[in-house]
Amino acid sequence: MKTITFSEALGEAILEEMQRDDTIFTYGEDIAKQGGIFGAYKSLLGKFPNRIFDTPISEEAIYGSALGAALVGMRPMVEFHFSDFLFTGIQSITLQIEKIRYMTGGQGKLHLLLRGPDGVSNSAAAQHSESIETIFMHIPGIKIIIPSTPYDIKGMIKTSLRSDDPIICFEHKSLYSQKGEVPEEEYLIPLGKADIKKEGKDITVVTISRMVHESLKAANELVKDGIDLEIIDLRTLLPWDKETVIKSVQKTNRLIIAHETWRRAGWGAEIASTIQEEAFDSLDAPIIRIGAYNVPMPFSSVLQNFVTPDKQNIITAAKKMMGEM
Amino acid sequence: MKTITFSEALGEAILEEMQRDDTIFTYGEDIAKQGGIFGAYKSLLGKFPNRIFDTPISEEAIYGSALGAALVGMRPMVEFHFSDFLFTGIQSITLQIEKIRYMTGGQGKLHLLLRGPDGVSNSAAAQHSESIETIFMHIPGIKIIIPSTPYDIKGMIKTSLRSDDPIICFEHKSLYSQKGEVPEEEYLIPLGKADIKKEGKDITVVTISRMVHESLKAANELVKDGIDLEIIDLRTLLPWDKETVIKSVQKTNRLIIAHETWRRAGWGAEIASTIQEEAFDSLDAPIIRIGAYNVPMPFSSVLQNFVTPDKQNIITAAKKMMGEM
Amino acid sequence: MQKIRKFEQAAEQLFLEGKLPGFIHLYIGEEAIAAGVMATLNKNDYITSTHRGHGHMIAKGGDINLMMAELFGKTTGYCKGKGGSMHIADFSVGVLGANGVVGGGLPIAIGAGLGIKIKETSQVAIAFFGDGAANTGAFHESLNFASIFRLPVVFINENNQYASTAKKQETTSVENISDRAISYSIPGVTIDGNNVLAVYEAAKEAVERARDKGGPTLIEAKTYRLKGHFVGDPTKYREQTEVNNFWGKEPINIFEKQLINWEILNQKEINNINERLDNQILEAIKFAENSPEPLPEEALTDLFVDDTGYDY
Amino acid sequence: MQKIRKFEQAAEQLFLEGKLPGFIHLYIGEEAIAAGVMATLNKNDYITSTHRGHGHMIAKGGDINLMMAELFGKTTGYCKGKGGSMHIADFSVGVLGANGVVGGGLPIAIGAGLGIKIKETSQVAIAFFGDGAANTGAFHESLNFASIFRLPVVFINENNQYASTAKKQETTSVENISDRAISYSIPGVTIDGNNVLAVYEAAKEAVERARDKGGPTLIEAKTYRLKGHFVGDPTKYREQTEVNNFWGKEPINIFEKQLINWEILNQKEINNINERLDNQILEAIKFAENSPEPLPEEALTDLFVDDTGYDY
Ligand SMILES: Cc1ncc(C[n+]2csc(CCOP(=O)(O)OP(=O)(O)O)c2C)c(N)n1
Ligand SMILES: Cc1ncc(C[n+]2csc(CCOP(=O)(O)OP(=O)(O)O)c2C)c(N)n1
Ligand SMILES: [Mg+2]
Ligand SMILES: [Mg+2]
Repeated sequence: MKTITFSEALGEAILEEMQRDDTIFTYGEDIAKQGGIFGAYKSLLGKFPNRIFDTPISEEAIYGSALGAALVGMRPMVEFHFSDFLFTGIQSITLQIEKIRYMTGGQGKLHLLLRGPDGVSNSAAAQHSESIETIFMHIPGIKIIIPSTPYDIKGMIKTSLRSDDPIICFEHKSLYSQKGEVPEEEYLIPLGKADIKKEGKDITVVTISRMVHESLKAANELVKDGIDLEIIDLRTLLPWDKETVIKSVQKTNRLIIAHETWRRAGWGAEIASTIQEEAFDSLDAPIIRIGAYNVPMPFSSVLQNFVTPDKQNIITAAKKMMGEM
Repeated sequence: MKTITFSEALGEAILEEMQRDDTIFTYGEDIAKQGGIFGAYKSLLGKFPNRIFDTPISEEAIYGSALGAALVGMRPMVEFHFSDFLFTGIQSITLQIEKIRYMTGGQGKLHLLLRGPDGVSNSAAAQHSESIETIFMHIPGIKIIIPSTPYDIKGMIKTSLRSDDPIICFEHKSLYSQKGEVPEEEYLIPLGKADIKKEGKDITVVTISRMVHESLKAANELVKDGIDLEIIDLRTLLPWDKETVIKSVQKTNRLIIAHETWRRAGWGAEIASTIQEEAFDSLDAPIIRIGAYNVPMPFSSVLQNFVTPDKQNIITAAKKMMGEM
Repeated sequence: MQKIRKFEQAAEQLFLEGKLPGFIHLYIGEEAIAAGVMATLNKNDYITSTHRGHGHMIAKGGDINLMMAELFGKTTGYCKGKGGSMHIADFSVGVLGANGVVGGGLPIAIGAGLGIKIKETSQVAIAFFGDGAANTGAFHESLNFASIFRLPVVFINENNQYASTAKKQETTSVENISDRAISYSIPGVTIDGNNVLAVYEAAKEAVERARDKGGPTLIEAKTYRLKGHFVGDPTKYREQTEVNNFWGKEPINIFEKQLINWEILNQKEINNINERLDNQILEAIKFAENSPEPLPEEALTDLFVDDTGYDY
Repeated sequence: MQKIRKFEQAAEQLFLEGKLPGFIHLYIGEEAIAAGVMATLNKNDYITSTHRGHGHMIAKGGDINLMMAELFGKTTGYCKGKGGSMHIADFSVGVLGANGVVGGGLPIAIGAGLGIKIKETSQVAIAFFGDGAANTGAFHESLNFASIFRLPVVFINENNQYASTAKKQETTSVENISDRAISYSIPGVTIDGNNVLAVYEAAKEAVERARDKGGPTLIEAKTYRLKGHFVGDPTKYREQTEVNNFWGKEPINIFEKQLINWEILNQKEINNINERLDNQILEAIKFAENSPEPLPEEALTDLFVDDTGYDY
């Protein structure tokens, strides 16, 4: 085992897979010259000059070209710079990448990976802070991974670069510099499998990304209140691991879903609705969803912190759920 | 009262408001010369030559220009042609229209209306059949209206053209030719108020658009099974009328949510989650959500009909809910 | 060309008889473009097509039985009934899909070009798109992108003078769409799109340049959409005299006359070809009509290669 | 110009001291463009700005106290702390917003132009955008749209030779961005963006044309981004010698020398101006520092004019 950052783990995954498979190539804005805004491309600096390059600011062309390249047999990996800018080229994803295999009756394999940073960080304000994974959960046709640790990102990116389906990966900005243990030897993490980051008996918390860490902090603090959280990191949002969640809820009889994206019509609603449908009788209390207030992300850190959920929201929800407030 | 089509009612609303307020103007693709694909602009043919015109196929410019025009004091109404093509210009909506008032601390009034057809109809296939209202429910900053009858569209479009907030209106393709009663005299319908299209005591059905009519058909057929549906047409999806829904659920103790858009992470999940949070103890059974299968819309009518929800799904769900299946 | 024409006439008739669902956009009058361009390509070259894509498919070597079955929404169709007219594709002959999104094929074509460049094969990718599509953001981004990376892509603008109800000059701020090549420092040329030989010559030059790593070319082929935007279009936005005038310039008749003049074919041979084609079309219709409808549950396949855990 | 420079220097320093959150993109070296263009406008004319927008605000008559307070995220700021550097706006002086989306302001500007045209006033709308933005779909769609409707819009391309880490020629397939005007049949001109008088002349001509219903113009103002893309940018993608070279061509020094040569101002007067400006900046910082932080709950206001029934 070694201890490396999330960025480094991501870089290792990309490097190893590019060495293994020369159909993989990667491009986007501002990635080649400085090693990527968040350092993920540092390990590639100087390597594969034809297989890593910067593009014009042309998101519709960038995302759409990934589809074309996949159709001719390549495995493109595209960085979307900031998840917000998915919107400037999103037709290439929602109308093309997500539909073409189905529309053509299963012709072709869309082995392509879109990845990049999302989430709230340091007063980046409304156009640079969004988490929009829910959109891709709603519109069918692309798988979604959202790893929260160096170990997970490395194993899941490697798996994704070998998948024959299109995948989008969201990496929370605050995670890149976080450290964690990663094995020396090669490993892969299968998509669609949640990871129980902490076992517990009182309340199941279903979460991803930065909120996994907030949940762990909350769990720590709740010990002194005698509340024992079970924290499930979905890791793959589509398809999400329903079995693991249901099993946990059958044990704890209580469910909190915590995500950073807007609470209203966020993916937490999908989990909540599904669980009340399929495990109605296991629930001792209403499912609580935690998400951002339904406003664009404000600039001031006072406002940003108010709008963005964190461990405190989980603590409050857990206490309320256990009847302690 | 007169009996006119949904298209005609829409046309009347536009005509009356454009006559009343000369800051209203309207543009889009293929609207001016033939009276609009679905006839909504027929009543405007020859009138207001400077205030109704066709544009190039440039959706990002079209939607974004509505914002600019609103900021200089006009009231633009833009047709988005097919809801699918919102994606080719969606950054102008999600990153600009939905955010600019908030980001600027409340400067300006964004009196603009985006409207157009959505939904499944006649084998239009995957790129011409979507309902994507959920995206706008999730991302804060635009109000959503989805009227289901000539009476509602007229009254709500008129209100919308007087509103100071940005509004998006989805009109299901199958509704345009449907007829209904509309008063001779002027009327307005407030946004945010649901309409109980049918009272009933056994199950509350929350729905919109084409599915209102499917729900009414289902209610008719369920009479013989002794099941009495209460059908709530939300009409405004954002903000949605929570009070009316909760009151109904407190009476019926059962809730079905029926929409045409994809079931997974569709807005039905938001309603279901909210109701189980706020009226947990009123629920005698798990809330059932009805929506399309989670695939792109296929072409063949056999496949399309299978994927698209209709009255039969509601009948089946209602019977299951009442323990009859 | 004639095969395309006859396919389209059959499709039109079948649609008007109520046998075909959905939208059908006919390529009648524009056949010389697909025919001329495709004659310069190999089977392993790629194209991206448009909502008006039957002609591209046929010229690139698509099977009209499978096409017709798809128009009928049958399970034997190219897309097993999932795509229909606007989404026909045959990746095996290099057709990376018709496209219901105006401009939607352009980014895909440059992606194919990017893949070719990195694989270092000598293939090319062709993007077909309409005059209306030349006003989309996708057009601009794709041409700039292709130029910057000198991709082996040829952009074929089918300027049929209308974007549904809109006349080209009402929505397009440049006289010749090929003039926009200047914005990307690539060659741009306008040709008579109703002259199949002119199309062939221009496409050949561009395709060779692309194969020789000379980068992209923008070709504007001027033509005319002889039919409505889609079958059933009331077409109130143009005069019938204009349409009649262009029927006098339609490509097949012109080319037939040339072939006869140059004594390459005689009228009898042409009649034989026509007869053979008529039979092929009848065969295709029979194939389609006799094919089974898909089973409802087939709607829940073909989304992913691996759909383990996916909830439909 | 000098006011912009001093504001930017202060912002840079405050950021490096850790007093300002978020991203700051400095306009240092590009001041002549905002100053030259804005000198041709009236207060009721409109502009749309970019992520590098402080200069535009100041030149259009924005209040630096409110700007500085916004950079600090204070409740007295232009956006009550909700926007920050990248979203500063003052609709009352015609600034329809900075924009964090590259190319995002272009469609807004043509919309302002459309509104003006329909209202039949003689206002104009100016869209500022960078060289990188000239490769976005929004650029193409907006210029075509403005040309087709002959909108009173002037497009000012601030070609500072970089789009964050990318050199202009690596991502932009045309020598002069103004050459792209041909694609829209509008006048296009490239000028020295470091020469405030040249900017003024070109802008004046274009603005007058726009007011006279002569339609849009594309002006490319060549300049250089003397600082990193944002404050804190390690700037590994260019040589320091290149930067030093351009410091020798920066606009303020050039213009000051001209003013002295032409005896319009003497050094003492210049010193007085500088002193006055320094004081204003100090005032602005003091205003900002002494202003209160927003209350957390204020996050739940300003989304809609009427938020009845809306669940935050
Ligand atoms: C992005 C998008 N916007 C609008 C439409 C609706 N639409 C379908 S075809 C068409 C006109 C296309 O014109 P052109 O590109 O010239 O192709 P043509 O139909 O003439 O072959 C329009 C507006 C669409 N399909 N996609
Ligand atoms: C649509 C979009 N894509 C990417 C970015 C990230 N980004 C911010 S500024 C910038 C470079 C912009 O270059 P240019 O237009 O030349 O403006 P400059 O910064 O040089 O003033 C990029 C890529 C963005 N903000 N928006
Ligand atoms: Mg056309
Ligand atoms: Mg620049």
